[in-house]
Amino acid sequence: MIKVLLFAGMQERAGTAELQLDEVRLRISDIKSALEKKYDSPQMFIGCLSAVNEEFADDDTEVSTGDTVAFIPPVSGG
Amino acid sequence: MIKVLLFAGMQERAGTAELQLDEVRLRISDIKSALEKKYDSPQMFIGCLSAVNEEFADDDTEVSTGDTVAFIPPVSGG
Amino acid sequence: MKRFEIVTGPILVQDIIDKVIRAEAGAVNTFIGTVRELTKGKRTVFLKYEAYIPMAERQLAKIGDEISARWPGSRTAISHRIGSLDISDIAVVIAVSTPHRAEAFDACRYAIERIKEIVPIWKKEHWDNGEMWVGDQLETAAYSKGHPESEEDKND
Amino acid sequence: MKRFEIVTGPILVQDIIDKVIRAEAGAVNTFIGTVRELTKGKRTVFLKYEAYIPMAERQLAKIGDEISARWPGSRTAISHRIGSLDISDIAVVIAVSTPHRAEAFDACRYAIERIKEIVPIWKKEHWDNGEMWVGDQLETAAYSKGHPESEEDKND
Repeated sequence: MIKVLLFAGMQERAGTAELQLDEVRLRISDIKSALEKKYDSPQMFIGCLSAVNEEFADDDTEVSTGDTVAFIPPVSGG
Repeated sequence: MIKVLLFAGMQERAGTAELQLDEVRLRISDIKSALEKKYDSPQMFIGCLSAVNEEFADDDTEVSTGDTVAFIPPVSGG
Repeated sequence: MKRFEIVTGPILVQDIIDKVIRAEAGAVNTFIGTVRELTKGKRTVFLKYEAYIPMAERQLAKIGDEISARWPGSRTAISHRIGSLDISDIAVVIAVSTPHRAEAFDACRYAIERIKEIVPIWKKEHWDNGEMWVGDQLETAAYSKGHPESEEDKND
Repeated sequence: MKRFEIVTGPILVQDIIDKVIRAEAGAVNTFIGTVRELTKGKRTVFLKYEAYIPMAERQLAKIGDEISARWPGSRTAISHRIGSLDISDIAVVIAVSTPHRAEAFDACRYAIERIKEIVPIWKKEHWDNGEMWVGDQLETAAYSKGHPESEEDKND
């Protein structure tokens, strides 16, 4: 199982902060495609970064059971 | 009477923080010459600024009875 | 004493400064980000900050490491508050101590710019007539009930 | 509330910040000058600051006016301590609030540079083996019991 975290506007639009994916191994790009379909929102990851286990990662990064993927919309701290 | 204030190393070398000059009217440059003679220290005003009544002034500035002249050695606040 | 923290309550500036003052340092620069009432004439009622807390603290510490590498002899502490903040409340405090003053300014400036780039914290502005996640205007012209403004105006 | 002050006791940073925080400001930059123990390997035991107090306060206020003119919408407060200071004691605190962050850094930096130019305050360093008025090395090779160093090293 792979955990997916959503934040800020993305979280509000999805209506959830956390998703569980049953797959054992996935690339970040696969997760994005799946969520774009699930939420019928083809642009939902524009401007958005990805992190795996609290470190930034790119679309080709593979994740597997036990990993936590977070999608990071444009940050606005400070 | 004109009041003259000395600070920092200049004050220590002169052995006083304040002098009273009996003259009614003087230029800053006159005061400098008088003090250089008094303390036998021809270089005592090198790098030193002057102020009259708490505002910077130049050597040509005339002061008169009631004025306060301050000699400001290189500052080192902060 | 945690030098890089996401907190949920008020930040005391002195506490952050105390984390970086040392005998070797002659200068401390502090940046304090507060909630501004007006941005281009639009009145903020309150703000809400959200963070991906463990990663945000890790990224703040990473900024500290970057600063130590770039400005040897410096020490950095950063606290960022999340939750609801009112006008003039402190959202972030950065303190950097260095032996000499020029680096303190440069390093602290670097820290705030990096926070705005790599730390997963999000700000939602609440106005009388709407609300918006700052930086999120891309997809949300319809979502935002208020007026989107340029990125530059909002995010500082 | 006096925004430009020469004081003889400890300075509380928060007090200075409180003088400049306002609803219109989103950023406060603070510079804190502390007594550094080592300057080029030379160990300071304590420092003594002296000021021409009324003129110094007037000059600090002038720096505040210059900042207001250059960075509209800013507010500045400066307190400088005089008397004997120990290692890590705070000698000066500058706080500048501005609507946006870039000007807060620039204005605060400007303030500390101007203090070092136009404010009649003098620092005397005391070492184990001597003492010297900083900036006074011109006439005092004989007077100084310690090693004069370059102006740049000492005065920051």
